[in-house]
Amino acid sequence: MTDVLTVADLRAGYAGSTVLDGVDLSVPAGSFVALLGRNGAGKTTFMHTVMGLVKPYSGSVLVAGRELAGAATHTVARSGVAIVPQGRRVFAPLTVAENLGLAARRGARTWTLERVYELMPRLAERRGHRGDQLSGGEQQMLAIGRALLREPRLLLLDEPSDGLAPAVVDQVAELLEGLRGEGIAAVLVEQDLHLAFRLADEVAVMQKGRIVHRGPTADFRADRTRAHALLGVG
Amino acid sequence: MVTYLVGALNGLAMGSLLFAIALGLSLVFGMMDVLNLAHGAVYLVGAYVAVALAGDGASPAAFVLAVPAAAGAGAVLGGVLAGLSRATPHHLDQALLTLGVSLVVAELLSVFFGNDVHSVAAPAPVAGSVTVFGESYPVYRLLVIGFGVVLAVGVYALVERSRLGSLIRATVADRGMVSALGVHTGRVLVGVFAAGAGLAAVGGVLAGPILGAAPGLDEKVLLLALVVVVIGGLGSVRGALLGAVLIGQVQALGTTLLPEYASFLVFAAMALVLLLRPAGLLPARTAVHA
Amino acid sequence: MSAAERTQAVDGIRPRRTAGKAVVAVAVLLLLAAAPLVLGAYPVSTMTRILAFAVLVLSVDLLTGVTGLPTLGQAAYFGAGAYTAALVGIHLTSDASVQLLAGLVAGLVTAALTGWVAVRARGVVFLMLTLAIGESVHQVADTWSVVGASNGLAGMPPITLFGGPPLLAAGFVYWWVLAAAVVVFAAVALVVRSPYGRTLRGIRDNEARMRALGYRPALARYGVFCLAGAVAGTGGALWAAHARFVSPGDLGFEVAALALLSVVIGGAGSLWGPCLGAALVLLVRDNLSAAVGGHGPLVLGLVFVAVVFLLPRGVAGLAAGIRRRKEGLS
Amino acid sequence: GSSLDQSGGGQAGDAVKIGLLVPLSGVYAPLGEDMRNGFQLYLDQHGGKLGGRTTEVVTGDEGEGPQTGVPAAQKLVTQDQATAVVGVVNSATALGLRDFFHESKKPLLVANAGADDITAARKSEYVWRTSFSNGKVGAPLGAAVAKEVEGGVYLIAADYAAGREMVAGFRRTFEAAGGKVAGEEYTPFGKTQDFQPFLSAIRGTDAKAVYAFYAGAEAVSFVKQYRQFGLADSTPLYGAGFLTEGGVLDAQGDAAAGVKTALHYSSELDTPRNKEFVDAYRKAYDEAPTVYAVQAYDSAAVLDKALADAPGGTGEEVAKALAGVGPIDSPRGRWSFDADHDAQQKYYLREVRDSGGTMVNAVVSELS
Amino acid sequence: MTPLLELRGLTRAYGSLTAVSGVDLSVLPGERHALIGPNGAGKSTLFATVAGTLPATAGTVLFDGADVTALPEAKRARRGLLRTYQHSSVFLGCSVLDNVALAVQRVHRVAHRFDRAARRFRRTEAEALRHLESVGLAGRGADPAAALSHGERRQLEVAMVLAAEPSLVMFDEPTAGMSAAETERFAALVERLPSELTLLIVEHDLDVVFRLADRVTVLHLGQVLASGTAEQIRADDAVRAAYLGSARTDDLFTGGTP
Ligand SMILES: Nc1ncnc2c1ncn2[C@@H]1O[C@H](COP(=O)(O)OP(=O)(O)OP(=O)(O)O)[C@@H](O)[C@H]1O
Ligand SMILES: Nc1ncnc2c1ncn2[C@@H]1O[C@H](COP(=O)(O)OP(=O)(O)OP(=O)(O)O)[C@@H](O)[C@H]1O
Ligand SMILES: CC(C)C[C@H](N)C(=O)O
Ligand SMILES: [Mg+2]
Ligand SMILES: [Mg+2]
Repeated sequence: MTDVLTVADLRAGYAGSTVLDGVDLSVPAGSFVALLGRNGAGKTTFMHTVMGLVKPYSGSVLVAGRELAGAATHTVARSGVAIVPQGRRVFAPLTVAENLGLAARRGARTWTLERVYELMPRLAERRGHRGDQLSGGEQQMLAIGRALLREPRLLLLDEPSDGLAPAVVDQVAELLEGLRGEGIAAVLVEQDLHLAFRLADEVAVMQKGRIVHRGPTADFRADRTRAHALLGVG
Repeated sequence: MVTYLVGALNGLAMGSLLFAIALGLSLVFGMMDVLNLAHGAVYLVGAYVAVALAGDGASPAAFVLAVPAAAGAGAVLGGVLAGLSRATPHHLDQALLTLGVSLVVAELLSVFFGNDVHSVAAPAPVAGSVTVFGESYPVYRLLVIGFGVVLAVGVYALVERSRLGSLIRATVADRGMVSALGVHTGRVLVGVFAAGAGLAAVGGVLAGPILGAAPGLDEKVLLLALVVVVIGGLGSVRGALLGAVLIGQVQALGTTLLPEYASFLVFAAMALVLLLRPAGLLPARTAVHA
Repeated sequence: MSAAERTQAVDGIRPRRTAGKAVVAVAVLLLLAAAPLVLGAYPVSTMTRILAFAVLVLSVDLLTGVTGLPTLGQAAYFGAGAYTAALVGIHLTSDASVQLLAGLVAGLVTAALTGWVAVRARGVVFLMLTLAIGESVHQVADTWSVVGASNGLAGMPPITLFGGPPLLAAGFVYWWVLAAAVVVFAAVALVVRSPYGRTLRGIRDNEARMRALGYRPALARYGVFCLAGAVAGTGGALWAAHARFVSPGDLGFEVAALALLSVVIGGAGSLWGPCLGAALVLLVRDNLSAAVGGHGPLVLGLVFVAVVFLLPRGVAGLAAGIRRRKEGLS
Repeated sequence: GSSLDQSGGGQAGDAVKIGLLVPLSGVYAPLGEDMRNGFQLYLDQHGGKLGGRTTEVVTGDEGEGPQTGVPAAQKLVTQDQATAVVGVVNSATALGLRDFFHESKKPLLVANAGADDITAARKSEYVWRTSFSNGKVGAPLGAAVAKEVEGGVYLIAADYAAGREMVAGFRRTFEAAGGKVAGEEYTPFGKTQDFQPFLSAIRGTDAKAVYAFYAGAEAVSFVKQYRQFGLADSTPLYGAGFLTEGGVLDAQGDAAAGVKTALHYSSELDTPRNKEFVDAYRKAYDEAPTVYAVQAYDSAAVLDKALADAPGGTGEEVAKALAGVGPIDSPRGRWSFDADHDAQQKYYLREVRDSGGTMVNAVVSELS
Repeated sequence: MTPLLELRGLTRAYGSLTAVSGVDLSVLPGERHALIGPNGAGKSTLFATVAGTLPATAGTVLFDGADVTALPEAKRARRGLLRTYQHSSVFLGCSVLDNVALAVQRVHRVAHRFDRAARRFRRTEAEALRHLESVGLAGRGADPAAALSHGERRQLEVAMVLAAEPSLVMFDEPTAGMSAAETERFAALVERLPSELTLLIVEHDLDVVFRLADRVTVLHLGQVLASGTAEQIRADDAVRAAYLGSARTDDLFTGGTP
């Protein structure tokens, strides 16, 4: 099986400071990799660098075999990468319908507005509401819907369960499991370990801008002591 | 009484003109979040295009030709401004940048066209006056009113009702996320900027027969356009229209009623509106944040 | 660097660097003070004007850089100070310190009277309201015959100090203006570093949050507006002491705009940066224009564009960048 | 030298430096260009010498007002060591410079700025005016209009000192000659682009004529709109000459036809002296001279005489010599300084007429 | 005991949408009260209305026995009624320490002093530093708040609100975005808070809720669905249907020692 995403020796940061200090990570097609780590470890920076929102200092980002390190964000997006960003970042002045309309592609096959509304009826109810008039959880749903409409082959999910009520987290989990079934690959940054473990085929742990652990989810779950040490719990 | 009616009519004409000029500023400002202080200079470019092509007013064709020519020149300038303003996300820096460009453009214009005052004659068929309410009134100004109406309807439909409109508004709100949807935001930025500047330049042509072309006109026009935009609410087409009509009336009718206070009227009106409605009369949906 | 050390650095004052900074400050002061001894009348009078203008620029920085309120109206208070000082000079006393005080009070009072209109707004709306205030005050000066209307207020005798002889020579006037400007600079610097300065920065960054913390931002903003008015008025008095002539142009849009631009060029929020910006702007406007055949505005425009590209965070940003780079190495 | 004393030496010997302070930038720049041309033409006609000395001209940019004009003048005097300074368009600049020249003991020849005070309340032995004072430009027309117009006259001007002084000057002689004022309005200076409300107001009165003072862009707008709104046909327009002078008239074109103004010069003046001047000016600059060019030209002529009488070349000497220059044989006619150092001169009634496709200020008569 | 906070029929509508609808709620002094409910139930709106950010459409807010419904936000904060924001709302251009110091200096009544440099107000500085340490940001004091990651800003929010010396704090999803380690630190911090400090917590992390809260109120469609002790709520079927979904009882880790 080929990798959808192969990141090698990626270095990036802000205004001269280095946050990502040589990250290597690959995501096989159709599989979910959970990226875990403490606050400030560099997870979001990693996602943003892959997406082209942060320019890397050096290193390589291959998406389906194509080198995209340093490429413009829209180029990355057009190669089939979509992001559910941390903090949702829905378009505040646009209505729900407009938010989704922007992401919708002409001639979409799998993901249409109707399907998104069907999946998240709450969004349909709030169709005419502006982005900033939604509750936190509603915004999160909108952000996910927006990313799906791009019909990505690689989804970057930066804490998708952030702010979602448990029942909705379940729904999202089911939704994402469905996606995996459809062959979409994902990098999943998640603080909710229940969700992360449920979805991810593999777990990677980031500390201070480096990947310090990488392995199948089951292995990770089997060694509580090591996991706790890696995640700084306990 | 008749004086007031003519005043009101004239206010409409000036309002239409102000709308055409302020609209571009409002779009770039409200939508791209860039305070384009070179807007007045772009206007002046349009005015001088009119001087160069249709200064004598003899041929209506030349005047008509001046409109696309000015739009083109303005769009190019707008594109350049868009490119430059990407250098910095900070509002004040952008203001500094566009002001710098505006000084350079105005200075180049004065090198090419001299410092003298130029006037533009209205195209011959509409250069005359007709009697309105018993007073003679220039036909050209009546024409300007009609133009304002057409422009208002067209732009409203485009910006507030189409996907393009929501794309532009989204780009202002979060450029990064729009590009993450696969959109080349640089193009959106350049497009809006170019369109806004093109409008300003066209405004320069249309205002030519009324305001002429002279060094320093850029600042006056910029100031008025800013007032209109702020009164109307940033980034809103309807706001720009309302603001322009209001300021047109304040200038025309207000001056007729209170000539001694003519120089305070515009600012007083603005202060009053902003005190009552700090976000302007019809703020764009962009303007509010949770 | 340990946590404690890093937190110490919050004020931007690290023990090690304080000494270095003080040395630089004293050296600059000495150089400035020595200028009249070596320079001719014209350069010294140029420097005097720059100093007075820099005081105005400081007041703009207080509003724009520190509190986040971009203003185009400070020239009004600058002008109020200048006119008042000139009137005092013509009708009451040539004592410069009395004129200075009068200018300060005039700036303060004018700001207090007009500021309540402006401080309710922020951003561009604030900009436009201050512009409206500035233009209205300008209009008054331009048409009010008591202050000479558009012809300006002339006939102010040379200033005296503490009962001394009239200071006719440019150098002595310069020393007075320098001394006053240094005191104002120190006062503004203190405000910026004080808890009140922090309050103002908080308002700049997130007013809603300030309210949620129990602050009344409107009050603090009104306070700083009056303070800035007083500073601008002081600058006006210094301007008048040197020019001995005030005209409506001194409180016009151009002065206000140049002051704001100086702040942007210098780096909003820093104090010495905008002062350098003030020097740059005045030098280009006044000293370069004839040399380039009246195309001063062209040069000024190019300078503006260049600053944005070469010094993205202003002159002060350049220095900060160098400092950061050095630290990165050490 | 240091800045702690007030020095200002003379320039004995063969060469002399003259400061030319005219607007090179801003709205007054066209005037500045004309003045520079006029001054240069005189120099060129006289072998680059004034008072027999090789003259170096140092130019300063006056800009739009005292903010730029005053420092520029200070530079000419203290840095460039000019013996005298010529120019100044803006009245506030001239008034702002008065004390400086008075105290530095350097002569300032005001070649345009019109504020009455310059040669009245605030006159100085170092400040001389080769142009006009506002009140005196307005005055000569008053009696003439009172005679020509049956009925009231409406007064309108830009709301600043020059406008008010011009109107005041006009009004004084006009009312003295039995004229009746039908209304008076001052329009925001530099801010009025659309005169419709004011024109409507004029129509609302029973004015039979209008007297106006505007210059520059406002003059163009006013005169053009005066015609567009149909007033030109019913109500004759009078004004101070600046209403239709120079580039302003070119921009007004046909709209200005029939406007009558008073000024101390017109390029159409039918005198040999003027013809010769106009020809020379046209040859050098390919356009007709304006009053601004003549004022600067005459300033050079005045300096030519004064410098010849100032062997030491100090400011005091030149100032003293200025008092004795006597009448100047100028393209505008002979004129001399009066006791207040202001130009004592003839005024002409001019009317805008078409002359072979271009509009000119034809001279109708001399005004007393 | 009189409740510290009492809501009577509190209602807040956005146009035609009534986000909070006739909520009655009382919170006793020193109580740790959790507010849970599905997304869009109106929890954040309730907080904003209680804090005074949004005016109430109807109903009353009693704080410490006084009717504060008409009081502006700042005045309520001065009385000790404070809240954190669901979306971190910090002073991005200020240093991390300044963020906290802003809260402290208001309480110390020195916020408008300009006679001395801020660092000379030692008590204020020390206090601010202490609060930073308590959330684990001590090392970041000099950085601009804009340089903090999402989770770090959440921590800063907590420090800021505690530094304002509240008598009632409303935490809006404080641990959202915090990593497991930081969540643990937060929970421990809350447990260490003086017992007279009253807390109202909105939280979707039920581990945190049930660990910290004495009482739980469930909001649904703007109305109170249930209110009671943690055990009662856990057992409530209606709550389960509306909110909890499939309870996650499976163990996180399958092997190793705890
Ligand atoms: N400014 C607003 N204008 C209009 N409707 C709004 C606004 N803010 C929130 N709403 C609506 O009010 C309802 C309650 O929102 P609120 O933010 O209070 O929910 P919440 O309980 O905090 O949800 P979450 O757990 O997702 O944060 C939602 O349906 C939301 O769409
Ligand atoms: N805009 C920025 N400028 C400077 N430094 C930043 C910026 N954004 C993040 N950082 C720093 O980079 C580091 C990594 O941040 P990042 O957002 O990638 O962390 P994260 O792992 O996503 O954390 P969290 O779990 O809190 O979201 C942090 O130390 C943060 O302080
Ligand atoms: C006629 C004008 C050029 C006069 C000039 N504006 C002045 O101030 O007097
Ligand atoms: Mg993150
Ligand atoms: Mg919420």
